[in-house]
Amino acid sequence: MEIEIIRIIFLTVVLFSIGILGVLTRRNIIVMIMSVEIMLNSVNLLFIAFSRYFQDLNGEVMVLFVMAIAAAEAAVGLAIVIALHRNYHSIDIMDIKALKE
Amino acid sequence: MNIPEILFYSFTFILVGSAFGVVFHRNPVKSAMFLVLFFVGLAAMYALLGAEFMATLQVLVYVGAIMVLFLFVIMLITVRDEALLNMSSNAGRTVIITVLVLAFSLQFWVLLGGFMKAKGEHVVNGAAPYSTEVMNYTTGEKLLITGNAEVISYALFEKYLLPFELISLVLLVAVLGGILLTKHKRETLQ
Amino acid sequence: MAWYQTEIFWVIVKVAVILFVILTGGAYYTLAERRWAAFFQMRLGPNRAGFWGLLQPLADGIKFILKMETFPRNADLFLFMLAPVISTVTSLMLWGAIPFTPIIELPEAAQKITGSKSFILQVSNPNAGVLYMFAVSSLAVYGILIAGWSSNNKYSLLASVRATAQMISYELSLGLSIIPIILMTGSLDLYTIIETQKNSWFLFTLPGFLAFWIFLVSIFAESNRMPFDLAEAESELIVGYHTEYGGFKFAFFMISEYMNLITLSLLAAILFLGGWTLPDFISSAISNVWLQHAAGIGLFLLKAFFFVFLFVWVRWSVPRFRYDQLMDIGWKVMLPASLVIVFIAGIYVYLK
Amino acid sequence: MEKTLITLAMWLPLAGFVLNGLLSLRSKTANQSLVSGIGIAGVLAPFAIFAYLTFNLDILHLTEEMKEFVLFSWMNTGTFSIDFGYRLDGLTIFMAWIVTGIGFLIHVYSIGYMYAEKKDFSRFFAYLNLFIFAMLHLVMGNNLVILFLGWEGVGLASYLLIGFDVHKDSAADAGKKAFIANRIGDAGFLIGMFLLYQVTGTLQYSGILEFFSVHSVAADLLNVIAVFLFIGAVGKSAQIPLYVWLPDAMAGPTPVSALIHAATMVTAGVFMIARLSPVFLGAPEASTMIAYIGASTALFSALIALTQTDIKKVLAYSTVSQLGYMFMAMGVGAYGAGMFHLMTHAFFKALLFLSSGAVIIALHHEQDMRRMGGLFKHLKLIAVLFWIGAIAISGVPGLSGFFSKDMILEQAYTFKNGGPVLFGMGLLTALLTSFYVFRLIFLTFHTRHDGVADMEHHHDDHHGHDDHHGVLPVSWNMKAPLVVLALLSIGGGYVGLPHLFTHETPAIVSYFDKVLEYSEGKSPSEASHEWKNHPTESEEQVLMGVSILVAVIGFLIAFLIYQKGNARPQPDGAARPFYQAWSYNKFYVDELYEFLILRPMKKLAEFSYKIVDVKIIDNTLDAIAAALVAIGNFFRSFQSGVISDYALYIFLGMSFLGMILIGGVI
Repeated sequence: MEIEIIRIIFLTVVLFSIGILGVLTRRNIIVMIMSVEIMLNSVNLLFIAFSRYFQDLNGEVMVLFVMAIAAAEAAVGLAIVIALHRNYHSIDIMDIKALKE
Repeated sequence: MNIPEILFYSFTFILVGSAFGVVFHRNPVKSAMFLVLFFVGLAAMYALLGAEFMATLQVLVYVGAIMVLFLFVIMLITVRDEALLNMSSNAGRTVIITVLVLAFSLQFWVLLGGFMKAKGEHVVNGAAPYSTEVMNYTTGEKLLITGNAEVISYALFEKYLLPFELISLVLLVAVLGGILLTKHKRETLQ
Repeated sequence: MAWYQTEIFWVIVKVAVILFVILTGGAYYTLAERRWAAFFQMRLGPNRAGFWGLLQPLADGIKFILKMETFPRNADLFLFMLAPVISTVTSLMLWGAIPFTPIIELPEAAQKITGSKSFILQVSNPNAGVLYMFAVSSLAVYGILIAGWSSNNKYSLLASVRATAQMISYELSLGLSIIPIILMTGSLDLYTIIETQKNSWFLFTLPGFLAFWIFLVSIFAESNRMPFDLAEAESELIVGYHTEYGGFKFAFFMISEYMNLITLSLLAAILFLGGWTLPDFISSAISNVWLQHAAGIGLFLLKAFFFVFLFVWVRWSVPRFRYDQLMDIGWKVMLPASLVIVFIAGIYVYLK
Repeated sequence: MEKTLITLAMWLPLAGFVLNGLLSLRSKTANQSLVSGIGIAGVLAPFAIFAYLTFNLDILHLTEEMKEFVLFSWMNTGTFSIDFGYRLDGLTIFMAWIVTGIGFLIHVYSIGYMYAEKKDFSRFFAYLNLFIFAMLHLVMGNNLVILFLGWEGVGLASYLLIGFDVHKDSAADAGKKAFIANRIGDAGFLIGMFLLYQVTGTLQYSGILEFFSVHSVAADLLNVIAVFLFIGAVGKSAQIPLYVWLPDAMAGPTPVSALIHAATMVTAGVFMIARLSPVFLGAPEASTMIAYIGASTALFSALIALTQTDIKKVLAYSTVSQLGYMFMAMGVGAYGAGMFHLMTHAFFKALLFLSSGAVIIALHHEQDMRRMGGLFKHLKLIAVLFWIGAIAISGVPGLSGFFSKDMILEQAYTFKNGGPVLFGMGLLTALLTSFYVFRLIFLTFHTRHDGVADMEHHHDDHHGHDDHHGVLPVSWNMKAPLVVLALLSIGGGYVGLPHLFTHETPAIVSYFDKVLEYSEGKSPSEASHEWKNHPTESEEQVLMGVSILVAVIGFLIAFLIYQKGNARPQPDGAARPFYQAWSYNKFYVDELYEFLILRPMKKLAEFSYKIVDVKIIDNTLDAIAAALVAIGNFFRSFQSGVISDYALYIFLGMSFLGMILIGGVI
């Protein structure tokens, strides 16, 4: 049951980059939020890997906190999406430009 | 190739593939399904690394709760809304950003490539359990605790008690925020 | 070491046995429900196929297989097919962690053949068994959600949304109703939980007794059974999220539902009624170890069978709730009540 | 104990202000006894406390630690820090006596006066208490910043009280005029304060005094500081050229004129000079200038007072004139004489003002002396008191004014830089003072012209159904303070019996020499010793004789013209000989100011509006704005409102940081 840590690091880098790609290229807000979740989880994976590597459970506790925060983030984020959809009748990021004003 | 490596690479394949699915699939529901697959694969990866408790929690929290919420919202909002199914940026922008992101990840390859060149030295041992010494407050004797969930719970309720409580507060606020944001303001007739 | 002495071989054997048992059990549960329903309604029920209608499930199965597979227009075919699979697979996965028997010391001869000293009818013992059960059962939501969405049918979608919301809501109180047991046991391991109840079922402790009723109501809601079968309210939503499903796809939903019921019955027996443990005064009366095991396992199945019967009994005795009532009960009664019970359990454990 | 008492004394008037202010908000017709009770308590309590302190402490022998105490640290910015604290020494207790004592008498008087005026009672008393609060801080503070705080506070109270009758435009305008004239002075005062801080590095009195007792500063520098500080005093104490606000300030109620514009606030400049005596004593040229400006003011305003017909205006110019005396005394280094005159002037001028107020009330708010006359038979007590005040101010021997004025004239005579000139101006002023004050008395009380009958006739014409015919009675609470002030006017001078009588330094002079001693054994008298000649005894006798003589001459002229000759002042529009016209029209100073200052200012304002603002500044700003808009438009293209773009910027920044990191590692 031994895996080289460098491979896990590279895996997390790839996953994180894919997440960034999703956030930057997609126009659907929900998919953007999902991409953010990918980014968060790639970091979680890194936490777990190093936690196991150093035999130090602080990393795992941190993952627990990240999960809780992610849950809160998802709840609020999706609530915002629903509110946006109600007001703009769209969840296309290109249609929601109130920041410009 | 031993069994953990085979498992590792297959999980890696699932993770990367499903991540790409999330990002590039045009239908948000399929994206969400890929994300579910991603989370399950990640849980498997956690289990492979020896963090079984976290793997269970990953499924419980992400798959069981968060993704259901996502699917709920997607299904309620984008019911057969074909206009929404094709919502990615124009091709030029996508290419530019892809190049940028590739360059970004290359940074890490360059950065990390220098370290840990030696093979088989820096390894994660999935089988090695955690252990921690705790004190039994009623008897005052010291116990050696092993096992994933136990050790984490001791850490959570002793070292990280304050953050733990604060996180619960954050969740409460998030619940209230979600309710407030989604609540319909109905015009009352006077 | 011979091939039949490897661990993997025995795991496969266990999986095969358990699969056979639960698939048959699920199938016969359908028959049993129909017979009992008839009994409650002073009818005979299916009794033509075989003695007492015992071949009826087989006939049903053949019929399901032979039926034409239909698909709704504009449905998402992949997800449409995936949904019943997810439902069934999650139901099957739940059985992997249930310990059907205690750890049995094998006699010398058997040890030589199998190559291991003890035997337990449990596919694997995950680190946190209870959490595993919950994690996997929470996956069952996807089957319903995807089925409703991919059917391209308003009623299906509504039903699946209803069912999902209901399951998520009651998962909370279900999870909280188990916390008193975890507090009293100090472990998430199902085997340990059973062992702890050797002389006193958790049903007969104060927090356990209180939590049991929460648990009972919650499993009815979890499994979308009467009086909480809002997802299938025929008068409102045709037959719910699997309206568009026919043939073998429907059979998958059907069987997964009944397998879920059996799983929950077993879980109830494990968590509150002591599983296969025998109290000391009984085990001391039985001298033979094998007889002891047989008695324990038999008792365990009997306890589970009681819940299996209870599901049907309640179904034909209690009317359906309205949806808002369902949500009110879930969030305003069950959740606060279970929180209070967790508190009581904390005090109980502290005082003990 | 003392600290608590002093703090209490300082803040009780504010409590009175707040209470009465709240009452005035609630209703305009608050319970009068309650309001006046609060108002009087707000000034009587500090008076009692200061009296207690005076009799229980040896004020003259307090150590430096006991003199000053700090309530709290007020502002603290780097090396500059100001504490909020008070100082108790001979000078401050002297001023506190005058402020609270006369303030108390005038409060009592105000009850009757304001009752007759039927104005909103509580607002008036609130303002009066605010004034007492500010004045006490001006006097008692332990540093110049608190003095400035009080300085501005009394300015505010003065503004509010001058414009007390908010319905009259003239009152409001007079208030504004006073405020603006004071601002000019304050600017100078602030500059003086800054310079002083530059020199001494502190604004605390103890620090300043200690600094000057140790260091000697170049006279040039001190001259500049003294001049700037004196500009402040010019504004506050109505000296040339900023005196114009004080006569207009008579638009306020008469008790206010008595308290603020005669007895206390306007003497703040004198007090400030005494307080900062080391600065002024180290600046002989500036002091000379002060003396000449004081003398000129005294003479100039006395000339104006000769022909005024408004009873309060005469007294106002008289006040300016007497303040000129005080500054003349300060300028020649006679600090004791100046403070002495401050005290006696407070007594008799308050008496004169309050008496005139009683006359005004009795005559239904008639202030014009041309409508008065023969009032003696109607207002016997008031007339007698008025006579006492007049004798006191004109310098007839035996009453307080004689002693202080004679001391100032003698000191001025001995001044080396043109002492006889100063003396001559002072003497002429004394003659004029005697003349106009007796003119006032004859016109008001004694001529055969019957003011009352005239007034009744007047009233019958215009207010047919006015119930109040004839002279209104003057209530006891107006009379009682007058009597007290009259006694003080008579007896107050005896603390400064002249050298000629006793062959000793006058008591009050030695008191202030002791109080204002700023380095070991260096009193104002000694510091200014070399500024002076030393008159022989015969010279002193001659000087005193001359000053008595001019007082009598002034009286006789007034008697001959107005009593025997029965002359009446002309109506406003009538033709006058040019010398009378000049005096009557106040030497056209207001018009001169209008021509010299206001017109150019208006022209300048017009120029800066039409040319500088519209053409230059606006166009420049428009150009800058256009440039900014262009830049903003460029950057706006980055702000698309699309979140992904913002996320891209974040990502780019992060990548940039990553590159730096890699650069650091490799």
